This record gives sequence, C-alpha cells and structure tokens, in this order.
Amino acid sequence: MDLTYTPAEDAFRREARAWLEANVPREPLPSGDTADGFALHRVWERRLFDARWAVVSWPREYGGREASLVEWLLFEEEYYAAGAPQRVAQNGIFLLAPTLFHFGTKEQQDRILPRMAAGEELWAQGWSEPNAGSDLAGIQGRATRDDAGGGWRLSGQKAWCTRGAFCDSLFGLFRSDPAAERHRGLTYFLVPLRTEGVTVRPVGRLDGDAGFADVFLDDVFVPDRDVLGAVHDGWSVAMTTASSERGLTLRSPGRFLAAVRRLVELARARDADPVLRDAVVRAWMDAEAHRLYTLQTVARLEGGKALGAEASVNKVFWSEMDVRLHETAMCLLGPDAELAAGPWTKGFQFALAGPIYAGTNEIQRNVIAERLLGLPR
Amino acid sequence: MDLTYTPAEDAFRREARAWLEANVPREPLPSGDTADGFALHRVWERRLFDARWAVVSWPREYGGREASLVEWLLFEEEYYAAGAPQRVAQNGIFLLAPTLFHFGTKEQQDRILPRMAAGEELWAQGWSEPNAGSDLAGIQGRATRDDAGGGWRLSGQKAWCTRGAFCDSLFGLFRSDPAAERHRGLTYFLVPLRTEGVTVRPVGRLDGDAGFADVFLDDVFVPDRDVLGAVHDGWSVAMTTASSERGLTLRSPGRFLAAVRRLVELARARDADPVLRDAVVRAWMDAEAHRLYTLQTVARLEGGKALGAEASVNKVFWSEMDVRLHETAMCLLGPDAELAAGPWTKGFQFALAGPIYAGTNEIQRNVIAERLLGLPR
Amino acid sequence: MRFAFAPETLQLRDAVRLVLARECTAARVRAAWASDDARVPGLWTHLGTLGVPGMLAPVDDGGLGLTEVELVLVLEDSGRYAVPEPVVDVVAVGVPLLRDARSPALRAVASGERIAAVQLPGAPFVVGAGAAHVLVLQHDGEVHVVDRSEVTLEAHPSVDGSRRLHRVRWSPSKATRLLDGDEATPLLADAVDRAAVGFAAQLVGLARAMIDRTVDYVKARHQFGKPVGSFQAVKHHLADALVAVEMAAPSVYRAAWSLAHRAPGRAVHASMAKALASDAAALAARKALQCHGAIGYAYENDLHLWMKRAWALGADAPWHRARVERAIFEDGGT
Amino acid sequence: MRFAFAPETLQLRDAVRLVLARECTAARVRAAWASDDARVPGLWTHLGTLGVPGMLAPVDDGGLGLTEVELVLVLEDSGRYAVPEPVVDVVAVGVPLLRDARSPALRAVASGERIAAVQLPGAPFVVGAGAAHVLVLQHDGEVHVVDRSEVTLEAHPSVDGSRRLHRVRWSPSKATRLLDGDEATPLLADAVDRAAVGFAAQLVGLARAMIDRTVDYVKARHQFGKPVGSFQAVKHHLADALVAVEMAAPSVYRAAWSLAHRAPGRAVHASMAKALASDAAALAARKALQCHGAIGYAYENDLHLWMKRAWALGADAPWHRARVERAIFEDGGT
Repeated sequence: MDLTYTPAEDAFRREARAWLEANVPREPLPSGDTADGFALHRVWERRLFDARWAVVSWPREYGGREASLVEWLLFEEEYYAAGAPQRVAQNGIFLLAPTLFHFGTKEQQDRILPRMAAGEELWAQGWSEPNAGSDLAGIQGRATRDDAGGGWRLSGQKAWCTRGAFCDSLFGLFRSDPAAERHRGLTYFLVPLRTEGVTVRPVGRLDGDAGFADVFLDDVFVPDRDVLGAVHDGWSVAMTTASSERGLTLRSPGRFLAAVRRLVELARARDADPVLRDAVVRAWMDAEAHRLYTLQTVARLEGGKALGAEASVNKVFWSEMDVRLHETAMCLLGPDAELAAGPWTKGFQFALAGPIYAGTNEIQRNVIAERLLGLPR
Repeated sequence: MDLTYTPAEDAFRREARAWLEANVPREPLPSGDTADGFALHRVWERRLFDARWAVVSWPREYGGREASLVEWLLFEEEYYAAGAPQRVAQNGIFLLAPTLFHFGTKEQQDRILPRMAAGEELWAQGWSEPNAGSDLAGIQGRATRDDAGGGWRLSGQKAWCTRGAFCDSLFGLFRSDPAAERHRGLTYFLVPLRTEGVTVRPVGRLDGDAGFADVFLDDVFVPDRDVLGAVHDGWSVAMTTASSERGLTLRSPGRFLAAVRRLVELARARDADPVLRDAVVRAWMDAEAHRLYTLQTVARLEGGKALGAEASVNKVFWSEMDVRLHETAMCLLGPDAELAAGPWTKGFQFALAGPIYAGTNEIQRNVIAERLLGLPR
Repeated sequence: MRFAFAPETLQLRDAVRLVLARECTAARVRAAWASDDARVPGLWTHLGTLGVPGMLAPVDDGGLGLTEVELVLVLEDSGRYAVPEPVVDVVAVGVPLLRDARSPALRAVASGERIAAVQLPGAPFVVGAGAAHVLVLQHDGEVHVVDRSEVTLEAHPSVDGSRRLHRVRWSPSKATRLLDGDEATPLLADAVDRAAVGFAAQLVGLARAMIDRTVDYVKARHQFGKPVGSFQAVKHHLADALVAVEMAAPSVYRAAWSLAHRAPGRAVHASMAKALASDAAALAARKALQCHGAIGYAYENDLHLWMKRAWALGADAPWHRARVERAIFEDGGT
Repeated sequence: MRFAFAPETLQLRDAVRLVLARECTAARVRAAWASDDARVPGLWTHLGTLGVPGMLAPVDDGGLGLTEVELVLVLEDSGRYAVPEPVVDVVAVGVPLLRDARSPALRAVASGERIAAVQLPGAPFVVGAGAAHVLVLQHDGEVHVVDRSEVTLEAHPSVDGSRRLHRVRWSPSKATRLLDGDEATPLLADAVDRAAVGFAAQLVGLARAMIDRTVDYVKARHQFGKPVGSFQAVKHHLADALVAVEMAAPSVYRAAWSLAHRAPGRAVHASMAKALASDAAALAARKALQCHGAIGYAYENDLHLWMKRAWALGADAPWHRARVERAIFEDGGT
C-alpha cells in the first residue's frame, strides 16, 4: 500500500492543472443540453482533443496519453476543480468506447474512436425504450436482415437518449431474432442519427432544457460493419462493460470533491449554523470516502480483477450522496434556493436523476443483494 | 374542531394526576420481565384496579370508569409522565379485551374481564409460532375435537409469548380444521398456562431478561366455553381488533411525550451541542405530531368510523420515532451510553423491538401500500 | 377536545375542490407556467365567487368572516391542485393584515376584484407582483400599500414556474404608509405564523397529490411483466411518503386552530407545522420522482408542477426547527 | 498511489483469521460473556504465538515491528469474530504507547505474557482491568504504569458483556509514573487517533459479520412459502448495510496508513474513519436485527454478541464529526 502519488503522477497532475488553468473558459459555457450550448461544447471537446486531454487513458494512436487509471482520476479531479465544461462527448467515451475496445474490430476502432475523441462524431446512448426501462431486456426495437444491402434494417423507438437531439450517432440494442427469448437474439448496433428513416424528437428535462430525445427509427439501414460484436450477442456485449458506467467512469470522484469544496465555501459564505455545518461535514466525508473507495477499486482493476457487481455499490453510493449534498446546499441557500438560474438549483435537479439513470437504485440494490450477498432471486 | 379540553376532561386529568402522585412507587420497581419484578407488578395492577385506574375506558361493572377515548389518552399521558410502572396486564387489556368485548359471550365477559382487570389472571399473547411470524396464517398448532370432554385438545408450540413465563393464561389461534386453507379453519382459544400438557420455556430478550417464553402444548384440554367467537372463524376474530393494537392502544402518545420530555432534560443536563439539540427537536415534534394524529384518530372513532389500515401508518411512525428518539439519547450519553443499567440503554433495546413486534414494519408498509394506496399485491 | 372539522368546513372545502378540479387542471397549470402572468384565466374570479379571497375578511367588508380553521383545508387543496396564483400570500397573509390594519384596500382585495401581491416578512422577493393591482410592502418595519403603477419590478425566475418572484423598487411615503413600526410589529409577527401555516397546508396538499399521481402511474406502468407498483421497493417508498404526510397533516390543522384562537403556543405550532410539512413534501417529491423513473424527469410530465413547488416552499424548514428549538430549550416548551 | 494491501499483509491476516475461526467461535464468545474475566481461554496465548499483541512493538523488544497498516486488518477480524479481549486497547494503543515511552513493561505485554489494560484518553472507564496484570493509566496529563495489585476496581457493567468496564482507584506516585505531562501530551494525542482507527476497524468487522450472519439467516428462514431473503425489502435493507460498510472500509485503511506514515492529516483521517465506521456498523446492526425479526431479539441468538459491541463502540461518532468539522472550517481541511 502506498497512498502517496509518484513523481510521475504528480507531474501529470501539474501538467493537467496548468493546461486547464490556461484554457478553461473564464465564463461558463451555456448548457450543453441546448442546441447553441452543445455546439460550443463540441468546440471545447476539440480543444481538449488537440491538447491530448480528451481521452487521457486511451492509446496514443487514438488521441490519448495511455494514462493509468490513477492518472485518469487525477485528471478528473483537476478537471472538475477547474470548473471546466461538462463533457458532451461523455457517453461515447465512457459507455461506447470501452465496448469498442473490447469487442470492436480494428477497422471499427480505427474508424470510430478518433472521430469520437475529437468531438467530430458525438454519441448518444440508445438503451431505453418506452416499455424497456428497468426491464432493459424488454427491448422491442427490431433489426431485420437485409442481405441485398449487406446489413440490417432497424425500426422502433429509443427513449431518454441523452442529448439525442444534438448528437451525431446512437448506439443501442435491437432485437435481431424475434423468436429468441428476452436476453437473447439482441444485436448491438451503431446507428447514424442524420440518415433516412430517423426522426429525433427533443424531450425536455426537469429544468426545461432539451437534454433528452426520443429517437424513432423507421426501416433505417445499418451496414454490417456497424454491428458491434457478434450478431444476436448484443446483451453480453452491452453488459460486459456496463459496470464501468455504474461504477467508475460515469461519475468519477473528482466531480463530488469539487462539489463538496464549493459546498464548504457556500457554508462559509452563508455563515451556516452548526446543524447545517454537520451536514456539510457528512457530505465532505462521503466525497472523500468515495475517492478512497474508487482508488481501492482502481488498484483492484490494475491488479487484474474485473469490476463486477461492486459497481452497483458505487453507483448507489454516489447517486445518494449527490442528492444529500445538493439538499444541504438548498438548505444553505434558504430563500435563494428556488432561484432557477442558480448553479446549485440546477445541480440539485441534475442530482435527482442520479438514483434513476444508469440502472435505477432499486435495480442496483437487487444486484447487490443477489450477486454480492447471494440472496435468492 | 375544539382543541381545548372540557372541564370534565380537565377534572379527569387532575384526578388521575393526584392519584398517581400519591401512589406511584418512589423507587422504580424491578423489571416486570423477571419473576420477582412480575410479582411486584401484579400487586401494582391490583392497586390500580382497586382505585379504578386499571381499565379506565371499560364499563363500571368490570372495574372501569367508562372514560372516553380522549380521557383514556389523558390517563396515559399522566401515567407515563408520572413514571408509573410498566403494565404487565397490558396484553390482556389491550389485545384480548377488545376482542372479548366484540366477540365474547356475556358469560365469558363476566368470568374473564374482572379477573383480568384486577391482575388476578394475567394474559400472554400466543400469536407467533416458530414458523409463523410475519406469515401468521402459517399457524400449525392444532386443535382436535374432544366430543366426550366437550371441548378441544390443543397441541403445538407458541413462540415470543411476552412474559409467558409468568402469565396465567394465553390467547391464540389454533388450526381446528386441518383441511381448510391458510386463513380458514383457525379457532381462537383461551388457554390456561398452569395446566396439564403445557410446558413453558422462558426465553431471554436482548437485555437478558426472560421477557418471552416458548409455550409447548401437548394435548391440552380446553372446554368449549373458552373458544372465543365461532369455531373455525378465529382469523377474523383476531383481525377485527388487531388494528387497535397497532394503531392506538399498544403505544399511546403519553409514552413518547414522557420520553421526549426526559430527552430534553438529558440534553440540558449534558449541555448538548446544536446538532444533537436539533435531533431532540425532531424527536419532540414527532412525539407531538403523534399525539395530534392520535387525537384525530380518536375523533374519527368517536364519530363512528372504524380503525382500519390507518393503524399501520401509526405503527410504522411510532416505532421508527421511538428508535430515533433513543438513538439520540445514546448520542447524548456518549461514553455512558453503553452502561447496561442505564434506563436509556434499556429503553433503546426495547425500542428496537418496536419495528418488529405487532407485525413487522415491512408487513405494515405492505398493508399501507396495498390497502390505503391500492397498489397491487 | 374534538379534533375533527365541522361538516360545514368540509362542505366549503368540497365546493372549492369542485371548482379547482374543473378549472385548475394540470393542463391549465402548465399553461399558466408558460404564460406572462402565471395565472389560470378566470380562476381568481371563480374563487372570488366562492368567497375564497375574503375568507378571513369580516362579513361587513364583503368577506366570509371565517377563520384559519376553515381556510387551512382550502389551502391544502390549493396545493393538491397546484394552484399557480399566490393564494397563501394573499388570502392567508395579505387579507388579515389589511383587515387588522383596517385598510380601505381590504374590501376590493377580499372580493377578488383587485389582485394583491404581498411581501412576506423577511422575504427578499414579492410573489406575483407583476399581475397585481396593489402591493402590500414593508419598509423599515412599516407596512405600506402601494399601487402597482408606482413600482418597478425586477424579475428573478423561480424553479417553480408559477412563483413569479420580483424585487420591488418603490418610494415609501406618508401616503403609502398603512402602519408605522409600532403598529406593524405584532401584525407582522402574525403574518409570519400565518405564512408558515398557509404554506404548510399547501405542502400537505402538494404531497398528497404527488403520492396520488405516483400511485396511478405505478399501477399502470409495467416492467418485468407486472405493474411496477407490485414491487415491494416501490410500495415501501410510497408507504413512507404517506406516513410522513399523514403525520404532518394534524400538526398543520392544529396550528391553524391555534392561529384562529390566538393560542399562546401558536408561533411554535406554526413552525412545527411548517417543518414537518416541508419534510413530508420533500420526501413525497423524492419518492414520487424515484417511482416515476425517467418519465417523471421529463418536463412534459406533469409531476414537476407539484414537485418544484414543494422545493420552493420547503427550504426554510431549518429556520422553523430553530424556532421550535428556542421554545423548547429557552422558554421551556409550550 | 496504490491502494492495496501487500500479499504478506493479507497472509498474516489470513493466518490470524484461521486461529480466530477455530478458537473464537460464537459459542466461546458467549461463554466468555458469561465468564468472570470475559476472556476466551487460551486465545491470548494463541494470538501471542502469532505475534499479534506485539505487532506494533519493535523486533528487538520481541514484537513483529509492523505498522498500523498490517494491524488494521487483524483488528477488523477481531470485530468479525467478536473477540472479547480488549485487543484495540492493548495492541493498537497500549503497546505503541509503552513503545514510544520506552517502558520496560513493553516486552512482556508485547509477547502476550503479561496482560495489560489501558485507559484510553478521556475515557472514564478502563476495559478489562480485572483480568490484567498491569494497567496503563493517566493522571493529570501524565501516564502511569501500575500493577494490578495496587489498584481497586469498581465494576460498571456494559451492555456488551465482553467489555468489563471499571473505574480504577489508585495512588499515582513517582514510582508509577512513566511519562510526565510534557512527554505524555503528543503520545496521548497519538493514542486518541490509534484508538479511533482501531475501533473503526473493529466496527467494520462487526458490520461485515452481522451482514453475513443475516444473509445466512434470511436464506434459510421461510415465510409465505419462500425464503425471507427473496423479499425485496429484505434485500434492500441488506444492500444498504453493505454499501455503508464497503464505503467506510477504505477510509479506515487510509487512516491506518496515515498513522503508520505519520501523515499530517492523520487526526482528521482517524476521526473520519471512526465516524463512518460507527454509522456503518449502527446501520448494519439495525438492518440485521430487523431482518432477523424476533429471533434476533432473543438472547440465545448470537446476533447480539456483535450488535452490542457496535452500539458500545459507536456512540462517540458525533465527537469525531465535530473534529472533522473543525479541520474543514477552521484549518481549511486537509
């Protein structure tokens, strides 16, 4: 056990910090969940990419620095501490890319990853459907074989596609074998959004921003080269890397460390009473505990262990922590808490989504109980 | 709506207070969950009875004062405020008696109620069995017809009989029709504990006191006159008044009002910091809210409405409140919290039973969801 | 001791509820959020016909001459139907303030003919000033009544689209002054308590509506081949919310009674009511959203019309708990 | 940065665990609770053979010369097996205190030959003084080492039958004094932190054991025709307990590392570890009892052997949170 950072890690952190200090926009960008804001965020993604900060853990050939997981965590800490813009490339980088690295052909990797990293092709996830939410295996969107065209024809509706109204492409599962049972007969497809047969309907979030979209597909052609992994094997392709979403990459500790630092400042500025100060202390300890838990997880991964159902422990914890943290901020703000433009009020609404997305916490607790504790289904 | 007490109610309260001031033992009695303590508590029950304070809401002919429910609540408030002894007659008075009033014959009422009120015959409940806890309908104890003797022969095991090692009699359900389905074919019996075929095994509680007993019945004869309600109809006999246990009588507000008053004193004495003071305030508000909720319930009952699944709302609330209240006390006590002899430490352990007995809070929440909110089973 | 509403109180509540159910549908509330003035067209007139604005005004001034006990159930329903108009500010606080100050403005406000906006004690913003004819404002401990035309407004959008918050710029003068500092002090203390109980009642109604909507949703929504509402986790979420609301409501009703009868403990009762109702509504909002899942997170779902009001009204719970704490530890409780 | 225990650390933990699993069964813990001295016969000798008492003592003094990093996992297991002996007091606090004070008593205590009892800073009671040969006590800021024969003991039964609390009456003298006030101050500050981390580790072990026992129980116990553990409410209770424990454990390990390396933040790390572990163990106890139902409430069930220790060790969480608060708000965090 060594809980000091190596000189190389420290140097990496310093380099990230220096670049961010010089490059993070002084004024916050408009929300990336609006059309205008999204365009500005795409520019920012390009700037990150040009300086090789877009995908630090990736191979150099795709724009990365081959950073270790610890270095990646340091980058994230610095990124959020600097108040840098939200990552509109996130769902591609953190949800699709791990699957591409694992199951993609060299041709797919070479074609897709650099454009993803550079913000040239931004990806929306297409997991949920109107009738397949927690019950993801209830997917009804179907893929029909088109032998003549050398590919598949997709039809159906994908829901809650984050920033789907602005993204370029979508990844998701479609039912390629209608005769197979629930988890079988699904195939993982990569689907362009600006193509014939695709209709995108923006869906507003709690705060009114069009952060979601419904994506309707009507006989959309997808060539064979855009099938990820084996045909009919989409469930295991999707699940193999799903735990990284829940447990590591989606919400790295840096986000909460930065938030709790701002919370302490808020408590100071508002001269918080001891009861609220105690709530701040709890939030501070939680964020720190989450950082330490993640460092332990990273050491396990570096030691060759896979990230399994432990990811659900992480997801339940950070999502509930984030809600408590923002509830405390709302109490500190008192009558100002309801001001719609306040960053904490926006953040509070965003935090409330945490226990829902990436698998509801009810599903996660089932996973914890059944897979980690061995309770009967 | 009138939230002042009438002159008659005030007079009732004053009379109760004066009697309690003059009669409550200066030194607390030893625990009624020990053999010696139980005997002393039986004497105390007699003293209450002689002054007509044992069963204030009962008819005069059975030793009561025909007090209204509001007056009964006032008596309870005064009783706990005075630090009067625990009521070892409680399970008879609050669990069995309402059923006797509802389903008992005049002969049964005349025979049983006065002795119950006077502490001459003290009752243990015999609801649970080793394999019938939350699933009360899973009862296996059986009753076989004895036509020759004019009664029934009971065999089986009843578990968690409160103070069963010291009580005189037991009430409970036995399977009189083995062919019937779960909730059917059960009969409600009144069973003497000091009779042939009964073996009582004391069972220690968390704090080591023998507050429970396992009761083993081996071909125990019970005459027909000790069947309560109709044969094979025991489930509805038991359930008709079960909600009064959960919702009103078992834990009246006076208990928590007194506890929270002691908690405020403890917080003062220990010079509690603001964080713990806030926890005390929450406990104080909860106890007061519970009092008001109960007064509203009482008005509904006086207005002729029945107490249904609302009783589960009450039970979940008071049991969780009692745990929080005692957890706060433990924090206030700091290093003294672990001292076994401390009344708060005893109380804390007792509070932990609240979410379990009289129907676990998991079952109660099911009841609330299914019967009050109409969610599907 | 009889903790039950009189039949006439319930009848009045039911009459108002009929109007709200018809006139203040979720679709109209949604439209009001998107409108200039955050008002449901015609609603105030309908409520005026029923006498709601003047419930606490004397009969001689065109009011119903009722008390907070009758009002509390109507305010609860204003939460249940997410009424966008600032009912609590005007009906529970403004009207009795004008009444006790013997203001000539009372009659028109109580009848609903003129729309008022009321600055609550200590509040940095005035709700609904843009749509008002007359503003009841505070300056240096005094109470003033000012015509809308004499003020300029600076809008501060609330997360709750029905709460149009404004900072008000205006010039106090002898002509605008209704009460000097000495006169105002006790009446503003009453205003604090009335606002607390009024919003507490609204929060109870909001919470009940969120639970009801969620129950409907989880009965209809199927996953894994059965209604989501048949899962024990969903059941227990909603049961917990119901327990909190059912336990908060009697405290709110008691506080209303204490106001109506000027009971010595009314300030503590009001704060206790507000603290409990705030927590209950926050819990109900949390559970309602969680049981809805992503669907409840969409702006096009109506849930947020209730949820955001619960957030907006609940943030001062710590202040109220602190007031109860002082009563318990300094003044020896009530 | 590598947050993982070395293989040798895990091997030592496993070796101790083998002995605990064999020698410190629930039945023997129960017997110890009922015994005069609250010790498992032979256990201390077994642990002495493995070097556990002297883990933090230098090799030259017969110890293993290890650090808190190696010790923390052994202490966690002392909770997992509900070891009745005061392991934390002696091994994590007493031995390093004697070591740093260069006490001649160190060697015999570190070898396990002589049994010590240690007054923790600020504690009104000494745990296990009755069974000890030698007592490490405090007087007026000084540290003294006193023979058992020179003190009289007043027993104060703890809810945890293994914690034999005593008030100690004794006469401090030059002969008993190990450290004067100036010397003692920094060492007692270390003792506070070591006790916090030691008990935090034990609480993590207690919590894990309670979860494991409960999992076994709810898999075996059937109601309504299926295992109780298949009900979602039971699953979620236990999942919440596991989340709390898993999130607390790394903070405890980090605090151990900070002690071993005398990191500047060690005091805050120790308090954070203790606060989180206390809450996690309290939650695990609560959930374990609830999932057991009445069976867990019986003295004859073993659950309480773990549960009561969790209560006894967890009550100072507010004190530790307050220490973290001062660090965050006054000293600018760590």
